[in-house]
Amino acid sequence: MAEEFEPKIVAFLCKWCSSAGSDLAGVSRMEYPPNVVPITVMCSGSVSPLYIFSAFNRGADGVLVSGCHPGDCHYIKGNYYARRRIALVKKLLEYVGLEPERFRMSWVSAAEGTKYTQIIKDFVKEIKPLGPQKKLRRD
Amino acid sequence: MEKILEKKSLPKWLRKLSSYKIYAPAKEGELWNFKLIDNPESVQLDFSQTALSPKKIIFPQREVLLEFNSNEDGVEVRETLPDEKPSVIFGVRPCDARAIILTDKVFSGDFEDPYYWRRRKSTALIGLACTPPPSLNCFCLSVEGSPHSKDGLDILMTDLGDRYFLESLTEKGNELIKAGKELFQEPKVADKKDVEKIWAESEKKIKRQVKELKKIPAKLKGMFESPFWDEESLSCIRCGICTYLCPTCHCFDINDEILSSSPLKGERVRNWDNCQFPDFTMHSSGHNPRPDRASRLRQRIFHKFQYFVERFENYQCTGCGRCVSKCPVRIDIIEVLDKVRDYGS
Amino acid sequence: MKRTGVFICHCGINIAGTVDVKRVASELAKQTGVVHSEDYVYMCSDPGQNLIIKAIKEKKLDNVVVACCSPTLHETTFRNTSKSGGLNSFQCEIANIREQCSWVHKDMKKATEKAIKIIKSTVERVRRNESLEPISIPVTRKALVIGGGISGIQAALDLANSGFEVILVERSPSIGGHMIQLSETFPTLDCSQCILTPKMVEVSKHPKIRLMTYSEVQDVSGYVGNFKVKILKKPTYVDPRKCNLCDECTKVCPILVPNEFDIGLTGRRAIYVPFPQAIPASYTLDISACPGLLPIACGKCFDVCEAKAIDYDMKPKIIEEEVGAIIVASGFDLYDKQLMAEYGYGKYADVLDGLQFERLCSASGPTKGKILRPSDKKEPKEVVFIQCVGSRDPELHCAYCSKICCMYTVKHAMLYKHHVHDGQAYIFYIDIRSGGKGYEEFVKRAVEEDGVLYLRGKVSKIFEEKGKIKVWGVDTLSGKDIEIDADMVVLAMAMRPSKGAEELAKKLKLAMDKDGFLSEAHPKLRPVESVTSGMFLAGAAQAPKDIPEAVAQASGAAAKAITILSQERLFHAPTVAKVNLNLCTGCGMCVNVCPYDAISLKDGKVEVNEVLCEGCGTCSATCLRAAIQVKNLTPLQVHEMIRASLGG
Amino acid sequence: MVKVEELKNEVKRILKEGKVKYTIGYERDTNGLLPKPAFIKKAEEADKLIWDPTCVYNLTRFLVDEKRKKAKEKNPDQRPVGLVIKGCDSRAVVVLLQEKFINRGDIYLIGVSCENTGVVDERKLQKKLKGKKVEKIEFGEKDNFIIITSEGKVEIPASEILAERCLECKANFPLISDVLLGEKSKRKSDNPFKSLEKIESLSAEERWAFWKAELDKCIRCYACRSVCPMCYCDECVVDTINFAVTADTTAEEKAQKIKWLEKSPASSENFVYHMVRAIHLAGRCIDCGECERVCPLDIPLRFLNKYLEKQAKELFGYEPGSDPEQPSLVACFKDEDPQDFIR
Repeated sequence: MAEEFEPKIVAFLCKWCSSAGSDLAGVSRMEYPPNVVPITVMCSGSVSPLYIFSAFNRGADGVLVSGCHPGDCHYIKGNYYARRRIALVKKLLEYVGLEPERFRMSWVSAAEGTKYTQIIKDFVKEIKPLGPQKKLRRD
Repeated sequence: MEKILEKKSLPKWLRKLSSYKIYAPAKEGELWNFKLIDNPESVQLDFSQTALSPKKIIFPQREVLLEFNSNEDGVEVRETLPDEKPSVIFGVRPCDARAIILTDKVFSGDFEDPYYWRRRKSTALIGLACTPPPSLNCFCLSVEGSPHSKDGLDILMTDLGDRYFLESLTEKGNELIKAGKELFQEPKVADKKDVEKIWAESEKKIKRQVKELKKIPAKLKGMFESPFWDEESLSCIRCGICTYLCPTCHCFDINDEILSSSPLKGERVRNWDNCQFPDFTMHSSGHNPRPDRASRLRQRIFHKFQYFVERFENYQCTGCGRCVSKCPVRIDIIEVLDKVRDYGS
Repeated sequence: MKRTGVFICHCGINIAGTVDVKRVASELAKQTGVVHSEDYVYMCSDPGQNLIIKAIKEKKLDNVVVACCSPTLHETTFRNTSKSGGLNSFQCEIANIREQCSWVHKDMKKATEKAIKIIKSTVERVRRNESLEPISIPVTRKALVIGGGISGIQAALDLANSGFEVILVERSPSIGGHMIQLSETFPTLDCSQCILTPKMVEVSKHPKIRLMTYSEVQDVSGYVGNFKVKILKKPTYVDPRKCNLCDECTKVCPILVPNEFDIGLTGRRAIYVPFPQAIPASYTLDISACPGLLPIACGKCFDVCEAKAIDYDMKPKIIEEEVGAIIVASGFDLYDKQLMAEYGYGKYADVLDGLQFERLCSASGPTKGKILRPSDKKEPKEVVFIQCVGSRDPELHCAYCSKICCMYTVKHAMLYKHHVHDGQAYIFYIDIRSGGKGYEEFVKRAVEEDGVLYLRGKVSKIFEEKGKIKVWGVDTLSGKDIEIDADMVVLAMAMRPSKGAEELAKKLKLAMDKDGFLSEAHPKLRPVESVTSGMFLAGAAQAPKDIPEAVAQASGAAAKAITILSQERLFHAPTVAKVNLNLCTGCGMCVNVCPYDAISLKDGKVEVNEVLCEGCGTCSATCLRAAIQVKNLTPLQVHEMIRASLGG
Repeated sequence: MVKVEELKNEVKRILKEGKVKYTIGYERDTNGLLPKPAFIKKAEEADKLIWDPTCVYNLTRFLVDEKRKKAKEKNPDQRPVGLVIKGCDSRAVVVLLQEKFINRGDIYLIGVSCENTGVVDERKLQKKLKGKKVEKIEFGEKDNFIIITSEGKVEIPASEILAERCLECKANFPLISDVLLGEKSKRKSDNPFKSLEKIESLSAEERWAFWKAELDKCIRCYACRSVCPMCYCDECVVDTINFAVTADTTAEEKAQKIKWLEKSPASSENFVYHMVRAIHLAGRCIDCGECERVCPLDIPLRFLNKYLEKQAKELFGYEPGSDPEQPSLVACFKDEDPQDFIR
């Protein structure tokens, strides 16, 4: 029988909160699905819309951008700019017909290993039923 | 061979051609474009001018030349040729058909382009005389063409209201007619008279023309350095409309599209390119031999009315007028040529 | 083609337990550009590190990827290793396959696949890394301390005694802050002035300290190690060098205004010395009170001054200084009395705030240490103390606890009893917070030895009736209504950031919390550092504190400042933003978004101040033309990482 | 009502007085109905200028060429360029000022009011009077157009052939100008985003189908980019090679060119191109509709930019082209920016 569909997900994690949060999840030996490959960036504010489009173009079934909670940004306000930019990207992706579940943004602090774990679990669970992302993928 | 076909029998004929891929103009929104036809009933030939010429069928915008991928014993390369299933393009305008002959010249010579010729040889062109001329900017008469030119066609059809007058011009054409022979009748003398009349009328309806085009090639020779091009190109926005819509433009660019870098997997593809894009002639050194709009407009005119003439003894323009109608800033090749002719005199 | 070496750590079974390290090593060996790929049980061990050094030399590696634990742990280790191998330390990147892979997955096959992707993407990144050297900045080995209260004084002295020059700026005419107004301090009841004045004198005499009173910081620019500050020196109109403190001027001055030092319990002249032990001990002419500096209008002081010390033409001066570190100790003020009308403050002369009561108790105070009612100078027999006035009241006033009120109220009650043995002290409280050395005992003592009466509950109404101040309240323990005919009421007012703190924070680009106190860089681990590197916080400017805490933080801040001042040069991460001038159109969007004002427009293009830039990359995501990018995490690198992460 | 004579005289004046180096306006094209950009250098040439409902072009686009040209010249003529602008065009000028691409002093703005109507959509016009050869179109007294065809004069309600964007116009007279011809008309569309409803009402899958069908048509002639006054980058994400190359550009830097998308007009690549363009125009597109007008395959590109314009308004209260002093949409934020989408 055919193997179950395993979504390919790219996660852009800010170094100081979300990546640290996912480290904490590791240190606490929490378990979550291995579908997500993290790319650590300095700040969620540095995530260009191009990164997101490119990930989908290169065949990502889902993309996650995660940064510090408002007010906690290591760079004072980078995540506020990210919030605005990403909101527009999300709207645009949905407007051209991409399933909303496929693109997600979250705030994960360095102390929120549990939250990170939960986000990944939910994200993978939500994407699986959608099957592979073919709309924006080159092939 | 000359035949008459009732309009209502056209679909029946198309059905007989089931062994062919059939392309015909189809309407999307306000635009006409050549599409692969699955339902013959849907074919109507009362179109004006297709946005893109049938060039895109024989010389597609994207063509995969070969595929490559790395495996245990190095890199493996596979040639990818288009399939040879014969196809028919219905409703080719005479100007677009003449354009294909010009493109043939480019893809032959020292090197016969296999990808081009595979499609070209397996494709029959069924023309439709322009009665009346489909565009305000038609000027085929000025460039050795006509609304009922037979060049490059396998069959020329002329609309006689409820019937078509067909003239088969090649063996390919004869076969296509044979495939549905019971549907055709022999034309009467009157029919042929009507055809002559309609053709003459439509010629009269062509309003636009370039006078004494013959003078242009020689005249251009002396104008390479002229400030004229700066003036004419002032409003050019360096887009690719004039060239991509042109039935005779044939420039391309070859790129490797990498799907995966390790293990290596990808395709080498050929895409349309055009001389109006700044990066067309850009060198990696940073030097660009055609750095500005003036030199690019000049290139377009020179190529069509100077270089091509010297090389192939034809103008590389068939007067379809697409570049005039669709130019975002209405740079008008007819006007430019007129000015060239009168320049300095 | 760059030559990359990949080193996969087993971390015992921490990684090898869930990731097939052998398979990873062989897969990576196939990666284009990877010329060396090996695994080892503990890469961070000496033998492990030696493997890396050996490979760098033998295989002529251009760069290195170590696949192991989180970069927060061993990035430095392996960058140094690579350095010893002869590479630039930025030619080494860490692939985190432990915290972000082996520890969070069980399925070995899938975990291995993921590890491979993580490492491949790191390879793609490191291959495009620039070799960089840390940016070195010279340090101005001099400090600025803002605020001359106990915190500022302590910080200044610690710095100066460590051999660094200090500029101590105080807004008012004398240093000493609020501590100098206190009579005794809890829990030891030693005399506040007696323990503070020696420090004040030390400040004034210290060769390394430049004291600037009656001055304000006007502008701060620059960055850690190299701040430029503008200080406004307000004119005192009295030349301290000429003045012989004969006090003739105050005698003739016709103007009487409330005395800040006694919080309006006494008056002072327009020309005055704030208090006897003031440092500097010199006169200040308060122009807000003086009849317009016009000899015609008045000029009496000028006439009587034989020393000719008075100079009406004295002008404000702007002093420019360069310092390497800044300590902010701008202190606190009491909650605005206007907002406390409900407790009759400012309406009834005998409703006082804590500081006023300190003055009443103080030997140097208006009543020479006798506790007398301001209204009729009679000795109050019944005194009601009310805690949490304006504190812990999110609806109407401050949500936070002012922390010291519990203790100083006990002290007040106790002092009162020591002055008025037959008097009765009542304390209305919500609860008593007496955490601190000897604090709880102090409270006990007040109750047991001095019979202070604690009433748990809030006061509902205060009003005057027949020379008494009626206090209505509820004892929430007994549930009984309480009515006290008090002779005096003392309000333990909330602590607020001092007036002008907000303005100062703006000048220094410091963050403030929702209550207006200055924000520390990290609530737990960096409590004395501000968000701006090179600026530190001390005392009540950061949060309500008592004296020992303020002093401790001041010394902490001084020590932190010294970590900078003790350096010849500072080093700054070189992974900063870089502009491609060919692409920049000077739209200035990056200038707007930069959190550090590190980007500026210069003739139609932007330029980056590498010392200010922290490399967050917000500029590069904002730029529409890819004209600005952060070194070693460029869009090209991320693009390649995305591709590798997706197995492409 | 704008009198063409006033326009001509103003242009003559500023040229005679040497106020401007040249003026960009509209003239008739060779077919005698539609206009084309006119670059007027001498006062006497000003007589060929026209102003009527066919003048759709956003001429601010040509300030980009002007700037590039000026950058190349040794000692360039520093005088401003005269520019005829409509309401929508003036918003483009505002954005260019906002992004410091031009200085106010570089331009002399001759504002023309679109009266109470706007400009015509060439496609609608042809459809409306199929066959008939139109000779001239004029603004009518009320909200109508007077059309002179081979068969005579017809009056039709402007709304029938108005360009889509004009039906949703915010202010059909220039916000900034050095001279304003015609009245500041009051017409203001009640719902500037009405045209989007049709697409917004579709399901995700229907929207996907819609955009796929449209963007698959794209032949990547880049006319949409080339005609856009905001697409003034020296190097575009779709370019195959670095343009911004100078003598000191290293091989390293040249190799830095990222292939975010392929040249192939495949569905996926076309989506990247058009999405990048849309997101880069968010808060900058002022809806002059030029991209849609020039598209040779009738792709409704305006709906992409218009949608993000709507989001900017609804999410962040941001209106592009309204204030040269305000920071760009994505170069600022508010603490209360919506974040309900963040989970």
